[in-house]
Amino acid sequence: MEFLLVVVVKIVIILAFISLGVAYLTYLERKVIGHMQVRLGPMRVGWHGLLQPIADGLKLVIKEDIIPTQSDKLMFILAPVICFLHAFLVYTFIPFDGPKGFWGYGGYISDVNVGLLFIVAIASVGVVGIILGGWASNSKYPLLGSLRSVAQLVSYEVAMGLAIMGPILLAGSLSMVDIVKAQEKMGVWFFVPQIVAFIIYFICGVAETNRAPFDLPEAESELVGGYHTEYSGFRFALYFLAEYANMITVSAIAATVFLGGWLMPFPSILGPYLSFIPGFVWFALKVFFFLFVYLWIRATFPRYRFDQLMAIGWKILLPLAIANLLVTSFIILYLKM
Amino acid sequence: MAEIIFWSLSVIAVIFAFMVILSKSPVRSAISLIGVLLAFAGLYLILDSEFIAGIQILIYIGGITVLYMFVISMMRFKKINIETQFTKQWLVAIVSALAFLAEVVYFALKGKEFFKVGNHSKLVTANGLGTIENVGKVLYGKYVLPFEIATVLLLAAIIGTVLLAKREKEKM
Amino acid sequence: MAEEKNKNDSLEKGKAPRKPPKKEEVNLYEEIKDFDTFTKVKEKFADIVLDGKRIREQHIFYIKNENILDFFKYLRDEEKYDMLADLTAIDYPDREKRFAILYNIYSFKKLERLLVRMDIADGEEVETVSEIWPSANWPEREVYDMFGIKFKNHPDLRRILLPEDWKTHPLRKDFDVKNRDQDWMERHLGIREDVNSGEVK
Amino acid sequence: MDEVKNINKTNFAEEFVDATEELVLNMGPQHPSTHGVLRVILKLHHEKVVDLDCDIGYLHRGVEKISETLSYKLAAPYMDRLDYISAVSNNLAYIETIEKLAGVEVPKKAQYIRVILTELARISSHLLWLATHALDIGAMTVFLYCFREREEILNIFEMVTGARLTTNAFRIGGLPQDVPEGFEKAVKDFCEILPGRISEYEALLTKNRIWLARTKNVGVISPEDAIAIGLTGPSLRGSGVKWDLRKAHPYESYNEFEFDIPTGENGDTYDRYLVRLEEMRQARRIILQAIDGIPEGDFTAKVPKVLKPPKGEVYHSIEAPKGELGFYVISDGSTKPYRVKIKGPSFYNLQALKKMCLGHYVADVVAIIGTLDIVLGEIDR
Repeated sequence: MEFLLVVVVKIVIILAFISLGVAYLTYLERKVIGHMQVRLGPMRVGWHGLLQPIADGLKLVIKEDIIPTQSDKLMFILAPVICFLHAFLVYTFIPFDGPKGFWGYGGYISDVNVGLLFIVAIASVGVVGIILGGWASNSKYPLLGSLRSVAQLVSYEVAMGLAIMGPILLAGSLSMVDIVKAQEKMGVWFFVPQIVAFIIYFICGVAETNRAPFDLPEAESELVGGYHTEYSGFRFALYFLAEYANMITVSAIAATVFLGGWLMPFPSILGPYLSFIPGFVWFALKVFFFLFVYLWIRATFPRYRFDQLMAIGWKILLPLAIANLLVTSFIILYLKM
Repeated sequence: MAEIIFWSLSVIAVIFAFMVILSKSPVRSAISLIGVLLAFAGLYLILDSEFIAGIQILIYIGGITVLYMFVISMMRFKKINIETQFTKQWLVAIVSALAFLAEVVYFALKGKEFFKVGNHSKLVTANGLGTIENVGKVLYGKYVLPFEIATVLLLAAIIGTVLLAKREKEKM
Repeated sequence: MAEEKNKNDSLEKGKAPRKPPKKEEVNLYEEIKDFDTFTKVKEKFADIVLDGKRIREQHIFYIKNENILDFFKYLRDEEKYDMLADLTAIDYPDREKRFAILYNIYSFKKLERLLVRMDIADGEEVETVSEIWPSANWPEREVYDMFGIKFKNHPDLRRILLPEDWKTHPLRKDFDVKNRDQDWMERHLGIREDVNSGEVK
Repeated sequence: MDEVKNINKTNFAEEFVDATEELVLNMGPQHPSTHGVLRVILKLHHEKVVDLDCDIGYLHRGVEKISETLSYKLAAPYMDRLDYISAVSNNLAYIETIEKLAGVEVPKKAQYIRVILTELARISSHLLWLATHALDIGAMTVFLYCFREREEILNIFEMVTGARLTTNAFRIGGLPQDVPEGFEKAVKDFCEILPGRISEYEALLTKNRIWLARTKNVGVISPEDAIAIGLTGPSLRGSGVKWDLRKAHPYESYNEFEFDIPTGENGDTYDRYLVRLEEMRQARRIILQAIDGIPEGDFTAKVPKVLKPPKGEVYHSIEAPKGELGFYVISDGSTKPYRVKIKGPSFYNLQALKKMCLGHYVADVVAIIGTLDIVLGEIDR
């Protein structure tokens, strides 16, 4: 019974934390990009606009909920829910802290022996919500957006999956916790031996979350809003939250698989001084780093065209990922022999 | 506990399966299919086959069903007209469905005599039928030849599709 | 009105600026002298080219609406007037030939601009020059839209600025607010306007 | 084009659309990247453009008709509203046409200040173009950087004319008043910061792989085609035609300044981008020469209060930021023009859209609309 209680409490804490994190990620985005563009970003609601995300959320909730008359209503309602659900379901498998973290209760909701596979699998179901939304709107811009989106996500999923195979081979496990432990044991984070996979993974991750410069499914200058053009009010908010939750997911996986999750950097040097800092702080810092890179990229780069995006995915990233996988497995085989 | 989950998942799977056939909109059918596949993934999980469950979701939902939906949304049907069929296909369908049902009932009652489950129980109990190690060992050990043949078949299919698509493009 | 009043005021105050020279007497139109193209064209297309004038260093040819395609082809190919910079029409309701069409062509080789003016009657059709200069496509549509002049063989003669089901031609001199397309306004905007009082119903 | 016509009538939802064949997509008049109220009807095969039709006229205000009812002087402010991004250039073109018609000599000092203001307007227009063009392609930071510099120019306009956007900066015969104190310093300060800022944009774009991929070989138009379709301005120079009205037919005092005409080679979007960037630098060069050489003298010529130009007709054009902006004015000897025809560069440049877009992707349509630098106020008049 205690086990169940602990799990429920953890779910509540993590859900609350992630929801807040997603909301404040929008704030972070506006602030960071604002300062990069020599302006201030939100300043009015609260101190330095700190309450802006809450105001935005409230606004979206009380907005009129429009369902286009020609749409497939049930599917139209279902689509953002699917997207949102799968974006948040993934956090079940992400270790925010080690097994001893969270005051001994374990810094994760569950540690499955194929955790990483589940994360990738569940994330891939989120696509259904996007294509469903585009289709159910019964409008052309959303349709084009959703078709683009599916083509993009399916193609980059392949390269992404192959890229994380490298660290999996090194760790010998698909469990997220085991992967971090393997990095601890090895004494070096996996982004060093797997630098190619790391770069491929992050590029694919940016593409997977439909962010600049791969934000084609929602390229506002071409497709107005892409698959969520017809959505308004809270349904739009669900899509929005799902996108930002996915950003955090991708960053969290990158932090776990390549940057040693909750581990402290340079434990031999810093260990004696910084051991009081709990693991999830390190984890949060690493996630924050990736999120910052996301925003940085968005402020810097123009957008790719669709065919160019596909060419990068299939012609550059995929062969590179396969080559990386082959080389890694040969080296491991050699070392084992 | 496991029994309750098993039965509820089975019922969900059957309900969704009916919805796949009965719904008028192809997209709704596809969504129902996702429900069926998810229920199956759950069934795999209670068999301690996490890997198979994950693959089920990744390949069948994330890959194949999404492709179905891709094609369906490309063809924008207004509504599929439910017209009286004159081909009498429903007769054949009912007959074959009844035959299949009879088969299932028969094996459910007498199945144990044909498939000796006991022989495989070692695998199930040891560390799960569907763990990565076991799947890998079986796939690259005992069944390596069929596996390789299947991959060649798939490769041939891919090449064939590309060729067909390309020829059509040239015609344009 | 306001200006006339101002003028009167300043006259009364006795501070009137020196009277402007009588502008009516100034004739801006000069005869063309030493313009190679004109002499050639005059020779070759004697039946089309009626006259040529020079105004503020700018040459204007006056032509008849006959066989103009050959004339323009000659200008483009032999005289290298390779761009049609503008095409428009002018409405003179009192004249016998009501409209004038003005072609504004430019030569990149000679850095020279040429205006060609052609008078046509109401209802008379004009051969399109969009075959010779593709840039004439839209201006011809605009002239059709604004003046109701039809262009023969135009690839796509539709209204361009006004709605497709609009009826009147607003740049004609006899068009004003009172005879705009009331039906259209009612159908599309739901406004019924009383023409005389200006009341909106 | 029949399909295009029909899309007004058919209801998309009831129509059986097989997206694997052709899809008619209506872009605008309310669309984030049609730069105003342009409506483009695209026929797509997958995402490739098979056919295209522009529907314009949503901003038609009848400026030509209005100016027939106003006196020569009163019509001038209307012309600011054509290309509202570089109102000064419009004003200059109209005023110069009337001056040419009435035979007014403008004093040198006024000419120099006119040159400074129009070149500032050119920079401001190009900045806004770069901002929106980059935003269309997805580079949102350049957008805000460009607006920062444009703000400086608008401040200068405000200082001289009292208005920021539709300035009505000039009068027939010269300027409404002498430039205020501090004008020279403000202009010089701006010229000081401009080159650094331009290289800032270039750092973000010029060698950026994505920018190159999106603009190179997109919307290519050969010089012959460009001339035939009536392209003018930077869009024409991007194709390699070295033609600038400021050099070909110098007006104001442009023959007294040294500047180069940048041209492109391939006639693609990237070349037009480079041409416009270089034009900003050249405009700065002209401004610096002019501001140092403002002669002493009157800021306006003597013009009668009631202007009655002699009977006649005049076409005069200037090199506006977007191309050849011309006015054709007929006078019947009265106080009002008999006919005013505005030759806006955007109207002709937009015609090239179809030629440049066919065979490209939807995303390129956006880039090409951006590279043509159109303003709907000028197209619809």
